[in-house]
Amino acid sequence: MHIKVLYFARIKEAINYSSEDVNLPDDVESITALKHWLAQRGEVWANLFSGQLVVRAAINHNLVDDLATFDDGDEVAFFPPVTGG
Amino acid sequence: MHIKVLYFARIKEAINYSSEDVNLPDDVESITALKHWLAQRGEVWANLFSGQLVVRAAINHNLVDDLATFDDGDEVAFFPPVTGG
Amino acid sequence: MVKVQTEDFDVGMVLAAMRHGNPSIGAMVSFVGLVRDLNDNASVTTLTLEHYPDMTEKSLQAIVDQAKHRWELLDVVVIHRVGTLKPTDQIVLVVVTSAHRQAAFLACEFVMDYLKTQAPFWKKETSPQGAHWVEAKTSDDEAQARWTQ
Amino acid sequence: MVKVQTEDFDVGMVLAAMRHGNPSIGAMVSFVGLVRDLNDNASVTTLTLEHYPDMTEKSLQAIVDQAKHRWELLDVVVIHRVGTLKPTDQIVLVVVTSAHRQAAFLACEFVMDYLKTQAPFWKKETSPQGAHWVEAKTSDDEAQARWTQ
Repeated sequence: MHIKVLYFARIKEAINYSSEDVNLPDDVESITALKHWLAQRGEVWANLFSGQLVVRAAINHNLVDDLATFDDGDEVAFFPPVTGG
Repeated sequence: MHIKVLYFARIKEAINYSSEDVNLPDDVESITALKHWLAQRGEVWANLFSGQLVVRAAINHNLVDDLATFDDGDEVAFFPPVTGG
Repeated sequence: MVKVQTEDFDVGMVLAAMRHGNPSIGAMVSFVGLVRDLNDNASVTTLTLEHYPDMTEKSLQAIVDQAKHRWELLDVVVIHRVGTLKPTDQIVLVVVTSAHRQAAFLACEFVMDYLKTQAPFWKKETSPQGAHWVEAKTSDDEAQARWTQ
Repeated sequence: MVKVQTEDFDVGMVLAAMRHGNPSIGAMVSFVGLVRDLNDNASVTTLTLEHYPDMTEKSLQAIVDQAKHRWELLDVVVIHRVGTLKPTDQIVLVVVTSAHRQAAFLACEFVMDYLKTQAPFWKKETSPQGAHWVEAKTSDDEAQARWTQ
């Protein structure tokens, strides 16, 4: 399936871009699976997405936990714990 | 002893004045004793000071309870529970 | 700073003065109490506040001192009006500044709870049915008692 | 009303607009968060706030809706700035109006605790030593968790 992925704050800075459209294998349909899939892109990605860092996720602008699943056309965002206010 | 007594809010309205200088018998030196002494002045006073109404007291501008005692020259105030803010 | 006055106050100006040139403030919590047009199901035309002039500011300052002793605060301002007010008028302002929000929230509520039960103000309401003194509320005593448990 | 903006806000004007012609308001509680010149013992030159534009206002509105569901409130306003700020600048304003003070205090603190842990904002500080992203605080998670107990 095709989804849009957004990155914010230190994650965006580490990979040096803020969004991409990705075409995922059939078995990648949860946040956990997507993190695994991204972690295999290389060292920078492994550092971000293989569990050492706390990375929060949103699907279509709603905060979700890692078990949440997404559908074709969804917008998934990854970011560090928030620090506003 | 001589003290100054002040009255506020509905107590002031009931007796129709706001302060007086009083000369007290020797045994009237606590708020409780002063309330008893005032209650003997007549019906209006008895209604105010013989216990049916909650009447708070201050000595020299500090809230006190009824066991507190005062000295010659002190300022004693009587008023209903406060309702500011 | 505590102040009792008949004039209205400008919350924006008070807040601006408190934070001006003060970069250690991280949190400002403020409370404004206003005259409602309905109290205990009776309509209110005017509200008159009487107080005990020699005692009032001293009593407010004692409450502020307790709050400063209890939490790490940078500053506290209390302004309370007296005289005759009407619905939508401002009655009281409490502003607390602190480095962090939790102390500021707690201290602001503490000051209001103590002010409501300890500071010598009395409210008299007038309505189309006449004038009456406002009764003290048990809920205010309970709110104050929470802080001593 | 929730709003995300780069411009500063005028607390006095927001409060005046909220209470104008609204005689059922008895209590207004407001919180202002400000940039401090010292955070985690490091001096702060500038603070830059990044956010997730499509999600931010929706997320703030969801927090406000929860507060309105939980307490009897008349109105809630949240204004949060983004972009680059400096010490003493205002970051966030939360104002809650209610008939009575306790609901207003609780709701204002609730909105701040949830905003701190759920709304998609990220702070980056610069100091003479360089730039770094601000770390999320355990104390903020704990503050939010209190409301679910």
